[in-house]
Order: sequence, then structure tokens, then C-alpha cells
Amino acid sequence: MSDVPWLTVLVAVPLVGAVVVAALPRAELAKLVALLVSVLTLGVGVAVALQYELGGGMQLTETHDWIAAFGVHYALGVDGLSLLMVLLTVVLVPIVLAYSWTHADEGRGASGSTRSFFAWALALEALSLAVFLATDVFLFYVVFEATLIPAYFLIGGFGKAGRGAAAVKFLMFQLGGGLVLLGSVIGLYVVSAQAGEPSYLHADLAELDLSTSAERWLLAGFLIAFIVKAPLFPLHTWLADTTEKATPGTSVLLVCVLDKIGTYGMLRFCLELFPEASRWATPLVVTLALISIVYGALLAIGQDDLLRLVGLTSLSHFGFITLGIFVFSSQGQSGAILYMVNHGLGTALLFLTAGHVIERRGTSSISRMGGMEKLTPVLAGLFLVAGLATLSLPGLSPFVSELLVIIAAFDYHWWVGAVAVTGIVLAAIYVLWMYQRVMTGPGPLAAGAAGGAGEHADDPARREPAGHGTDAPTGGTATATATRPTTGTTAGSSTAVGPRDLRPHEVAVLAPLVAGLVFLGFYPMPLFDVANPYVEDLMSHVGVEDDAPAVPEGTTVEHAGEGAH
Amino acid sequence: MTDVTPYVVLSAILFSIGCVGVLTRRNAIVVFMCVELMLNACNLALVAFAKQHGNLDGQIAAFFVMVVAAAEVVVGLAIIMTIFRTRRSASVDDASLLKY
Amino acid sequence: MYSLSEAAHQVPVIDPSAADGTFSLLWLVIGLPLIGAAVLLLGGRATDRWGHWLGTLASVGSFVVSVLLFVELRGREEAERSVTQHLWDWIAVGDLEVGLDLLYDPLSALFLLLITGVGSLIHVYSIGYMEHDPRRRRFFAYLNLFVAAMLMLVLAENYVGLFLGWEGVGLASYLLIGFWQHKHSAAAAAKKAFVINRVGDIGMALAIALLFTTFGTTSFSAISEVSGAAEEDTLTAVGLLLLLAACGKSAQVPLQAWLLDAMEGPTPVSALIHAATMVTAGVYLVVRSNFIFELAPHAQTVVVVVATVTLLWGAVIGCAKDDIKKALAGSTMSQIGYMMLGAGLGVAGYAFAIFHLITHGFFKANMFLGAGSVMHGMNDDVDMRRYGALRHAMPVTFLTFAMGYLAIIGFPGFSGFWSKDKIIETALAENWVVGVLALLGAGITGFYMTRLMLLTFLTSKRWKDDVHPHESPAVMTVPLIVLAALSVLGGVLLLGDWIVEWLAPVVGEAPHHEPPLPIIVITLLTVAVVAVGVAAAWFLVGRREVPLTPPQDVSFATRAARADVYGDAINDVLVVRPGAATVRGITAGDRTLVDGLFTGGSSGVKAVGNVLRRLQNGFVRSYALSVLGGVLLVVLALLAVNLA
Amino acid sequence: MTAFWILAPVMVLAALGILVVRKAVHAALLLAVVMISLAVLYAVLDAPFLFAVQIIVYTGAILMLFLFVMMIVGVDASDSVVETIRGQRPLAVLLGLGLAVILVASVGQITLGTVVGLDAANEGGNIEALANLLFSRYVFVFETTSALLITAAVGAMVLAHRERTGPRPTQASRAAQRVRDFAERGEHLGPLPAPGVYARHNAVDTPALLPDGTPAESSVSRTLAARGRIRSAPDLADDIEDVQRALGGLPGGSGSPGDTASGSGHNTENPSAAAGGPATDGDPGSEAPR
Repeated sequence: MSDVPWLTVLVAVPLVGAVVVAALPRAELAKLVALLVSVLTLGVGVAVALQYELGGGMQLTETHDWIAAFGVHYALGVDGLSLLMVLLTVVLVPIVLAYSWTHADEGRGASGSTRSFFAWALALEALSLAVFLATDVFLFYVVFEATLIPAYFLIGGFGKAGRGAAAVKFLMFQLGGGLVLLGSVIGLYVVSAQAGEPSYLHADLAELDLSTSAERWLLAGFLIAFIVKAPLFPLHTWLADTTEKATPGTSVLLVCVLDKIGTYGMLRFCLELFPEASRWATPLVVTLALISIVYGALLAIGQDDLLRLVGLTSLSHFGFITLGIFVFSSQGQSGAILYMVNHGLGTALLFLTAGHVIERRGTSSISRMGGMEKLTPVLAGLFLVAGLATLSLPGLSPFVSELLVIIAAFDYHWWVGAVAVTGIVLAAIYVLWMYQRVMTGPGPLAAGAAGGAGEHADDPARREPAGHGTDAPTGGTATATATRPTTGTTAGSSTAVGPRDLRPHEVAVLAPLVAGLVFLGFYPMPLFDVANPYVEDLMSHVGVEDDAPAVPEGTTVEHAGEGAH
Repeated sequence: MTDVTPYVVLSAILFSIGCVGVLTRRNAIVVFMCVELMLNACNLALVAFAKQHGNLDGQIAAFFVMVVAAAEVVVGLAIIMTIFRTRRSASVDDASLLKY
Repeated sequence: MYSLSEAAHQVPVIDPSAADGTFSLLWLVIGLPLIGAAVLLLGGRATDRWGHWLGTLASVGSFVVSVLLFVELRGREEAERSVTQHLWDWIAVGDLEVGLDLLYDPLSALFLLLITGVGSLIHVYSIGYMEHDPRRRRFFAYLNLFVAAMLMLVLAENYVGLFLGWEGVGLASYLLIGFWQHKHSAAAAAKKAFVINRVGDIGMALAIALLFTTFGTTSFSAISEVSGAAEEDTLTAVGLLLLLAACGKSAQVPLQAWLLDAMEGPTPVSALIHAATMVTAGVYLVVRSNFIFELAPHAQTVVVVVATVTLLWGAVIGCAKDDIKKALAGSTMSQIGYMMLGAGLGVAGYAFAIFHLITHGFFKANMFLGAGSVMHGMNDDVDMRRYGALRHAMPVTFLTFAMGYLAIIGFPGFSGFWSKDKIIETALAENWVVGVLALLGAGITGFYMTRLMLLTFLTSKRWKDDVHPHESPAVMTVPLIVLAALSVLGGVLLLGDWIVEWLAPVVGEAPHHEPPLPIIVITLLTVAVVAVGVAAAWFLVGRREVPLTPPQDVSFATRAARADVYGDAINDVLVVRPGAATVRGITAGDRTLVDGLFTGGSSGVKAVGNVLRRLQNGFVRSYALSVLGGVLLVVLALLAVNLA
Repeated sequence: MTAFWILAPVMVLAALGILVVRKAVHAALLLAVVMISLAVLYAVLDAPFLFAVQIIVYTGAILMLFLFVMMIVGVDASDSVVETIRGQRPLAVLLGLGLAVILVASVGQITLGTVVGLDAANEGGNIEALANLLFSRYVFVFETTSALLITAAVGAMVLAHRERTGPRPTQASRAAQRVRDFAERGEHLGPLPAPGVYARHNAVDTPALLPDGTPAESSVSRTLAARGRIRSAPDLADDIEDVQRALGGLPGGSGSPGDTASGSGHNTENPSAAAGGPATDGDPGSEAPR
């Protein structure tokens, strides 16, 4: 164990940064400091990763007594699962902050200022990291609830009209889940105290010998809280409202980082602390996950608000993650862990590009968009990459995880796999239909540009049947003038030549996400190296083994006369 | 020595009467008087118990109650005056804005 | 109905050796076009000027490597003609270990040549065809991406790797169909193609899952070794799932609806993707999975049924289309039906399926590019009713197109004659119903292709005077000439049953099987049926005046054919409309019912609060009364506790 | 115990009286009765110091304060008999009775044992004993009460203080204000006419008469007007006509109401019109000098 308490440093840097940023006098300075702090946190996160030994269980642990009477500790530690979540968090936050450099002021009300957005984002990062690192259940509970504070202010302070109500709804759901969780946390104390010295340390609790009913009741509390957080089918309605009203940056922090706490908790607490009860609850959870996959995808297809749509795709994805966790096979669980990382990258890219699109069009209503591709090809390309990641195209990282989950689900029961796999068709529909309506078509200014601008003089419009081409100039200008007032409401971003494409620095912000998606799509071994040892430990702790294949390799077959004849 | 029970009973009765007064009277000043009545009833019990136990602490407590009552009356009456100035009324029912 | 050959035959085991020497260049085949695509996509406008050259160069380079590899492979012993190259570990969890592995064997070797060869020609052609498009660089990037993905598909050593290529070509197809995104129809067609392909992917994903649970691996070589030990039901299920995937990619009924719409893409795309290569991936999949299908006769039966239906379905559509590209697309669908039929016939048909696939790649690419050349000269008009007598205006196009035409109808001596004949022959040998239907299909092919030929190049001039048909530049005609030559000469592959023997290590060798009729009779019969079709077209189309607008008072069959045999209508009624209704219902239900759980709860709390807040009446004396009540309760409780 | 049995009924009755009397002053007096009785009981209970303090502080200071405030608020202020909050009174009585019953019952239940008595504690004198306690064990509490008292005093001052919101008006500003009021609302500009100026009587309850013979109501104190102790104008008008008739000099119609003091003979002929005020100041209702 090294002398430097790396994990405490990892949590403390953004936390201190948040306070400093909140106290700074000028918004510009605050932005810069916040970005630097988040990059510093990234550095610390990388340092932690470098010291991590693959397959070494819980590492870099720090344990100090906090409330001795209840056996509560300030205990941090990192294992394979935590490490991936931590890295995801520290990577996403600088990207969100850099993205928000120019977007934080969007639609903010009296309750928010640019500076406070950055401060709250850093606070959220610190608390999320603490959640992923806590190895004491009580400490976990405390920071789990504490994440709601910055999240509430981020949702309520920044975004569209109606964000206040969305923030309250978010808070109600989360507090409701947290309340149930509190019940189980207290219950854990009771059983722990009955067994001897009370201790909230995760390692001690995992050793507890619980009665069947106690284990099931305790599991129920944890599971409900995490199902609200993740979210799964009946408890998902906060997600859509929140993502619709909040800024894309907030949504990234919320969906890609914060919601991971739900699935993280399922692995860390439900499975590790209550293995038998978890297996008992499997049919219910698997059913909910399947419903979420299909239901979320169908809902996403029916949405008109771009951000709401993106938010609801996550419902489907969280269904996949939960499914992978609860089918109890190494493919499923490694797949779920990878899915958490990949979903973080892919959905972040989708949210941020959608944010760019909305900024350029001044509306988030899909039915009022169209034709962006011609004017903003780079943005369209990134948007498409994000969409393809969402639909798990092979070659992008989500494919690997989704395939693993589908295989594991199929292994669990063939019809589970069959239901889950419909998600890939529905995903194609919502992603491509969204892309079609947002990006393709003649668009608001395309006709005018084709008639006038030199760049488009040789437009392929000429390849259209002749009847279209002849009246294009006159009809085109009329369309252009008619639609300009609506796009003009984009508050300066829309000039006379229409929405501008992404500028280099905006591309640079998104580039790491794209690079990550492609690299991990073709070479996900780094993730497997970290996740697999954890999954092996978990599987042996839970006491399950992978099903052996019906026909193992090396079976000798006589190659004559097989078949029905 | 004589029994102090009657004193305590008297104290209880006075206290109850004070309570009812607070609940039924609407003139703020009279309500205040009823509060004073309750305080005095308590004092009587304290003094009686001091005698019962042969211990002066009860008297000291009664003394402090008086001091605090004096302070309370000063502030309370000032508040009543201020309210009366602005609302032209000393009825506690008129100050009922803090409601649903 | 259909029965597998009684004779015992052997499912060949894929037993590759590690790549060395020239074969270590295998990755380069995929790498070159991939690098080309990456450079062109990331390079932005800086690469606009020379992008198309880079793209073409990458494809040609890939072709050169393919040829080198092919020569090397031919030099080897028959048993050693299977090489694998492990690039890196891709997925490794528990028992599931998937490497990014490449498998180079006689089957992939042929595909490599076809893809890179035809692909390179189409690249060259596109330089001319897309010359005036401001986004030509992107077009070439997408083409390169497609070539790389298609090569990945045919080189993959396991089903997951194949899936990677499978989806990669789907993506490239999506991008290229929707290349002119400003047209709503193009964007919609692209989406439709991708979504229908995704339906097929359900089969692929589930097949991979089932293969893994059954065999614990997804590698071709490992599965082929032990496939005989699996239960037949399992293998049938795998076969059907793979067939579903193949139906999506190869536009087989019932997932055929996207192919006609896909003609929205630029014509070289139609030639490369929707005629020569990608759409035949389904055939490749079935042939590659021969170790499954051979042991799952029921699955094979379904393949044959699907193939037969499709070959007629596509042929019927091809008869009624006035859009030259759509007529060709219908023909493609039909021809892939032939290939599928061949693949479904088992060991006897695999080699011929691949043979027809290759010759079809030549002549159909040739004809699509010819159609593109025609459109190029006709101001992008695609309506054949406004063509006519173009043989004078564009002689090279006409001649090359004619070669393709003769090849597809199976004119004796041309490549299509050899390949299609063999499939019909085998079909007749295996099951006479299927054989007769395939024969009928050949006749219809003769009809619709003759009709197309007549409408376009022969008959009388019907184009307006402001259209000036002209021959295309050399950069476009040279590929046409090369492909025409290949269309004519493709039959040489069958010389001495070369292709059958070449593929034998992969697909096995069929025992000699006597057809019900002498081969020469079958051949003559086929030629006769085709001749009837050609003659019918001559009498119905060639000898009459062609109206500029299609006549409306036509038979039900024609109307059905014009409506793609109601493929879209069926999808609409069965899937789209119920789906849309479901989505609407769920969207509304989510807002009301599911969210109602929350909003209902909160309004319940609010209602209770509304009642309870009445207690806060503002009267201090009321509050004091409550306090007194509370005091009484507390005192009583204390007394009760103390007295109890 | 004699004192107790005499005083206890008195105290209870007086306390009950507080509940029912309508006037606050009566309630205060009844409270005084209770408090003085309490003081006596303190004395009986061996608490001579508290006896003194009770009388000095409670009855002397606190009750006086009550009365003082009552004078400010209005000595007449009395409650209406009608209870406005539904159910308040019966519930209050019920609960109060309940409390009394419970308390009395529970006190009655307990046997307190023998009374120790304060003889030992008061040996060196009650006041000295209290002082010993107060300045040793309770010294901190004692000091705290001093802080409390000071705070209360300051608090009362702050609460009762009326803040001046504008600058103190000067004579000039008042004069300017009067002219402004006259200009805007036509308020009377000059001093009010003295009563009885043009009347035969110059008593305070007799309004002055204007030159046209109408009475000037504003010349009489409002208090007198409110009490109805004012002599009616027609009476006075009759008087004037009598006088005129007695003098017999003037024809009835010449003194038209519109005719203002313009140098006609009225002023000079009336010996009692010594003061020239009304003439110079102008009649009420005349045009303002603009």
C-alpha cells in the first residue's frame, strides 16, 4: 500500500475544485479552472489505473473508523468493476465541461449561472467517484444520496422550460428509491450487529450468514433503489422528462455516469451481498429487463423530442445491462460491465451531438428538423456514428457488449435471448428514423443554397428527374426566405447561410469519444482484462458456473452417414 | 408540619384555568394575563415543593420564573403594541394571516 | 417432397494451417481499402482533389494482393489450401473466445477475386460517373469501406467476425443508398434497407448464440469438426436462423422489399453492392455453413423453398418495371434465388451456386454499369419508356450490355448459360417440382431481359429532342468492356469441372448423380424455354408501339408485378401499421398509465394535503388547543405507562 | 392552613372571573387579586423573599405594565361574547377540565410523605440563604438572566419605537404644504374663523356668521359638533334678521349671498365686527389667489 491515499485524492480533487470554482469571481476563469480540475482528476484517475494490478481484487484500500458505534467506516477501494466506472467518469466529465464551455448559458434561469454549472458538475463527479469507490455500505449510502444534490441543481438550474418540474420528479423518484435503500441499510446493521460486532464494511457483510427471508427483504430494498436509478420499466418515467428538459451536458452526467450507479450497485451489492436472494429474484428482474428493452425502444421510436428520444434509448440499454447482470454467466456479466462503459461513451456522444444539432436548429422537435446533413456534414457524420454506436453496429464498442449479453441471455433461456434480440431491430428503427428526420432531406436552406451558392452548383440535384431540377431556383429561394425566420430564432447561431458545421475545437471535444468507440470496438481486450477477473471472483462468490456447451470442442465424430439418412 | 398537597392542587386548578383562558379569550392582553396566571400557578407548586423537600432550589426556580416572566411580558407587550398600531386591534384572532 | 441424396457423403472439415510466406499478407487485402476509407473520411476536404484516385488505388492494390494469394494457393496441395491468420484477440470471456481471425481457403479466394476485381472496375467506372458530384471523395470513401467490410465478411474465420463484415457491408450499403440524402426517397430507402437487414440480423445474432451454447465456439473450423455430434433439431434451428440472416442480406422472400428501393443509390453502388457482391453474401453464408446445412435437411428444404419463391417473385417483378434499374434489381433478386437454390440443394449445388454467383457478378455488374452509362447519356432518366434505339447513340454500351444480356438469359456459350443450366440441372435431379419452377424462371428471365433490351436499345426512338444521348467517356466504357468480356468468358471456370474440384475441399464432393433426363435434353429444354420467353417479349414489346406512359388497363398479374408483388403492402399491413399503432399506444400509455403511477401518487398526496391544510387555520388559539390536546395525550400516555 | 382555605376559594373565583369578565381592566384587577393572594401563600410557605418579590415585581411592575399598555390600546377594549372559531370554547373548557381533573387526580394519588419544612434551610434567614444559592450554584444562570433582561429591554424599545420615515417638517415646508393642499384640493388655507365672530354671541358653541349671514360651521370645535352641543345656524340667522329689523336700515333684498365683502356698509355697521380677519383672509369658498 502506497503512502499516498490515491483514492481520497481522487475524490477530493474535484470536490475541492467545485468549492473553488463556486467561489471564483469571473465566469471565464471559473470555466478554465473547472476544466483544469477535471483534467487533473483524469490524471489522478489514470494514476490509479496505472497502480492497479489486474485481477488483484480490492486494491488501494483505505479504511478509517467513522462512526464506531454503528461499525461505519470511511473505506475506499478499487477493483475491476470500480476501476472501469471510475475511468468512465473521469473521462466523461472533462468532455462534458469542454462541451459546456459555450453551452452552459443555454436557457439558464435565475437559479443557475455558468459558474454554478461547472461547480455542480465537479461536485457530481466527486460524489460519483466516491460512490464507485466506497467499500463501506453506509458510506455508499451517504454519497449515493448526496449525488442527488448536484444532480438536482444541474437539472433544475439549466435547460428548457419545465426543468423545475423535471428536477422535482427526478428527486422524488430518487429519494423514494433512496428511502427503500435506507431501510435495507439499517436492516444490514441489525443483522450485522446480531452476528457480533456491527460492521458496514462490504467485505464483512459479504461474509454474513443470512437467513433466507432476511436476505430477500434486504435484497428487495437494494434492488428497488437500483432499479429506480438504472432505471427499469415501471420506474423509468423520470428519465424521459429529465433528459428532455435538462441540457445535454447534464444528461450525459446523469445517464452515462450517475445512472451507472444503479447497475454498479446491482453487481456490487445485490449480487455480492445477497447471492442466493439475487438468484431467487432473477425471473422478476429478467422480466423487467426484457420489458425495458422492448418498451424503451418502442417509446423511443414514438418520441418527437430529440433529447427525450435519446434518453429513452438508455432505458432499452439499461435493460440489456440488467439482463446481462442477472442471467448469471460470465459472458453476461462481463458483457454488462462492458456495456456500462460502452453505453457511457456512445450515449454521451449521442447526447452531445444532439445538443449541437439542437443548438443549430433552435428546437429539439424532430419534426421541425431535416436536411442538416448537407450543411453540416461533420456534425451529421458524428451524429451518425453516435447513432450507430447506439444501435450496436459491429466495429463499434457497444456491439461487443450487446452480443455478449444476447449470447448470455440465450444461454439462460432461449426465449429470453429471442426477446432481447428484437432490441437490435427496434434500435435500428429509432436511430435511423431519427437520423433520417433530423439530417436528411432537402432541409430548410438547402434548396436556396443549391440555387445560389457555387459550392453546390454541381449538386446531385441534377440527377433527379428533370421536372425537379428546372423549378429549383425559384421555388428554392421562396422556401429559403419562408423558412429563415424560424431558423433565425437560433439566437445568432444561424446566419444567412444556415447552421454552421462543427468547428475544430468542437470536433476535438467529441473526438476522444469516437476514438474510444472505434478502438474498443475492435480491441476491447483492455476492458476484458479488467472486467474478467472481477467477474470470475463474482461468479465463484455467487456460486454459479457457466453452462458447458452441448457439444464441447474436441468431440470425435464419425463423419460418415450422419444426417437423417 | 402541614401537608403541601392542597397547594399543589390549587396550583393545578389555577394552571388549568389559565389554560382555558388562553384558549378562550381573544384580547391579546388578557391572553397574556392568563399566561401569567399559569406561570404563577407553577411558581406556587415550586414554592410548595421547596417546602416539602426542605430545599430552597424550588424558590430559586420560582424566582427565575419571575425574572423570565418579566422579560417575556416586556417583549410580549411591546409586540402587542406594535401589532395594535398597525392593525388597530388587540385581538389574537385578527392576526391569522399565517394560514393555508 | 425434397429428399437429400441417399448416398453417404462427407462434410469437409475446415482444418487451416497458420499463414506464412505470402499468406501473411492476408490482412493487407482488408487493410488497404480500410486505410483508404479512413484517410478519405478523416482527411476531409484536403483529400477532395485526389481522393478518388486513392480509393481506386486501394481497391486495385487489394486486387493485386488477392491475385498473388490466389496464385500461391493454387500452387499448394489440395489438402493444404486453407490458411488462417490470427490478427488479435477480440472477445474473450469465460469459454467464449473470439479472435479477429481470417480464413483463406478456395471459397474465400474466389470471393476475394470477385470482390476486389469487380470492385476495382467499379471504382474506375465511378471516377467518370461521379465526376460532377461535389461529394465524390466521400463516395469513394464509402466504396472503400464497403470493399473492406465485404472482404472481412468473406475472410472471417468465425461467425462473429463474419457478423462484423456482415454489418459493415450493411452500413456501407446504408451510406451509399442514402448517398443523395437530400432526396427523401433515398434517405427512406437507405433506412428501409438497414432495418430489414437488421431483421435478418436477429437470425445472425441468435445463430451465434445458439452455436456458442451448443459448441462453445463460433469458429468455422472448430464447429465443422464437431457439428456431426450435435442434435439435428439444434442444427435445423441454426440453419433456419442463418437462413433468416441470409434472407435479409440477399433480399430473399420475405425480406426482399428493400432491394428495389435500394436503387435510389448511385448506379455504381447498385452494380457493386446490390448486384455483384453484398447481396450474394447470403449465398456465401449458406455455402460457408455447409457443415450445418448438410446435417439439417429440413433447413435445406426451407432454403430451397425460399429460393424458389424468390426466383419467381423477382422474375415477375422484373417483367413489369419501367425503371431500368428496378427491372435489373428484380432480375438480381431472381438470380440470387437461383444461387440460393443451388446452395440449398446441398453438396451437389454449392459449387454451382458459387459459380453462378461469380458469373452473375460479372454480367449483372456489367449490365448495371451499362444502365448507368445509359442514364449518364440520358440526363439521369431511368424510365425505359423514354429510351429506345440507343444502340446507335452509344454503341459500346449497347454491345457490352448485349453481352451481359446474352449471358443472363443463358445464351449457349455465354457464362450464364453454363452456370444457370447447372443449377437447373441439379434441381431437376434433386426434385422435379423445383426443377420445373427453376426452368420456368429461366423462361421469364428470357422475357424480361429481352423486354429491357428492346425498350432500351432497340425499337424506335422515344426520347425528347432536348436529350442528347452520347457515349460515356473511356473511364466508364473500359470497365464495361472488361466486364463484358468476363460475362462472355466466365464459363471457362467450369472447364473440366474446375470450380467443382476447386471448391471440393470446402464444400465437399457430390457423388455422381444421374439426372432424370439426359443432360443434353435438359440443356436443350432450357434453351427452348428461354427462346419462348425471348419470343414472347419480341411479340409483346418489340413489335408494338411503346406508349410513353404505362397503360393502366392491365391484368392483375401486371399490377401485382408493378407493385413488387405487393411486398411492401404486405409488410405495411403485417408489420408497419401494427407497429406504428403499438408505438403510438405505448407512447400515449407511458404518459398516462405508467407515468400516472407517479403523477397519480403525487396528486393523491396533494389531495390529502389539501384536506389537512385546513387545520392550519391561522388562529393561534386553535393551535394552542391542539397543543393542549397533545399535552393531555402525552400525560395520559405517561400515566398509562406508569400505572400499567 | 387557615390562610390557604380562606385565600384558595378567592383565588379560584378570581381566576374564573378572568375567564368571564368582558373588560380587560377588570381582568387585570382580578389577576391582581390572585397575585396578591399568591404572595400571601408564599409567605405562608416560608418564602418571605418571594412574597416581597411577588408583590413588587408582579403586582407592582408587571401588572402596572399591563394596565399601561391597556391604556394605550384603549381602556374600553372588550371582547365580544361571540366565539368566532367553531367549537373552540366547549373544546377548550373540556380539555381544560380534563387537564385539571388529570392533574388533581394524579397529585391526589401521590403521597408526598412528610413535609421536611424549610426551617433548617432558612436558618440564617431566607434571603441570605437564597443569596448564598443564587451567587454560588446559580450564579451563571443569574448572570444569564441579566443578559436576558437587557435583551428584553432593548427588544421592547426596538419593537415599540416608531421610525421617522421623512425629514422633520419645518415651518416653511408646512406653509408650502398648506398652499399646495389648497391648490390641489381646495383645503382651507388660512386659520379657521373664531367662533361667534359675527354673531351676537361669541360663545365657543356659537358659530361665526359669514358676511351673508350664513353660519361658518368650521368656526366651532369639532368635539362640540360631535356632541351636538352647538347652536343651530337658523337660530342665529333669525337673530341676525331680528337685529337687522331692529335697526330697520336695510332693505331685505340687498344682502344677496353672492355679494362678497366689497366695501358695502355691513362691516362698519356691525359694531361687533371688530376683527378684520375674515375680511382680509377672504371668505371660505372664494377663489384661490393664484
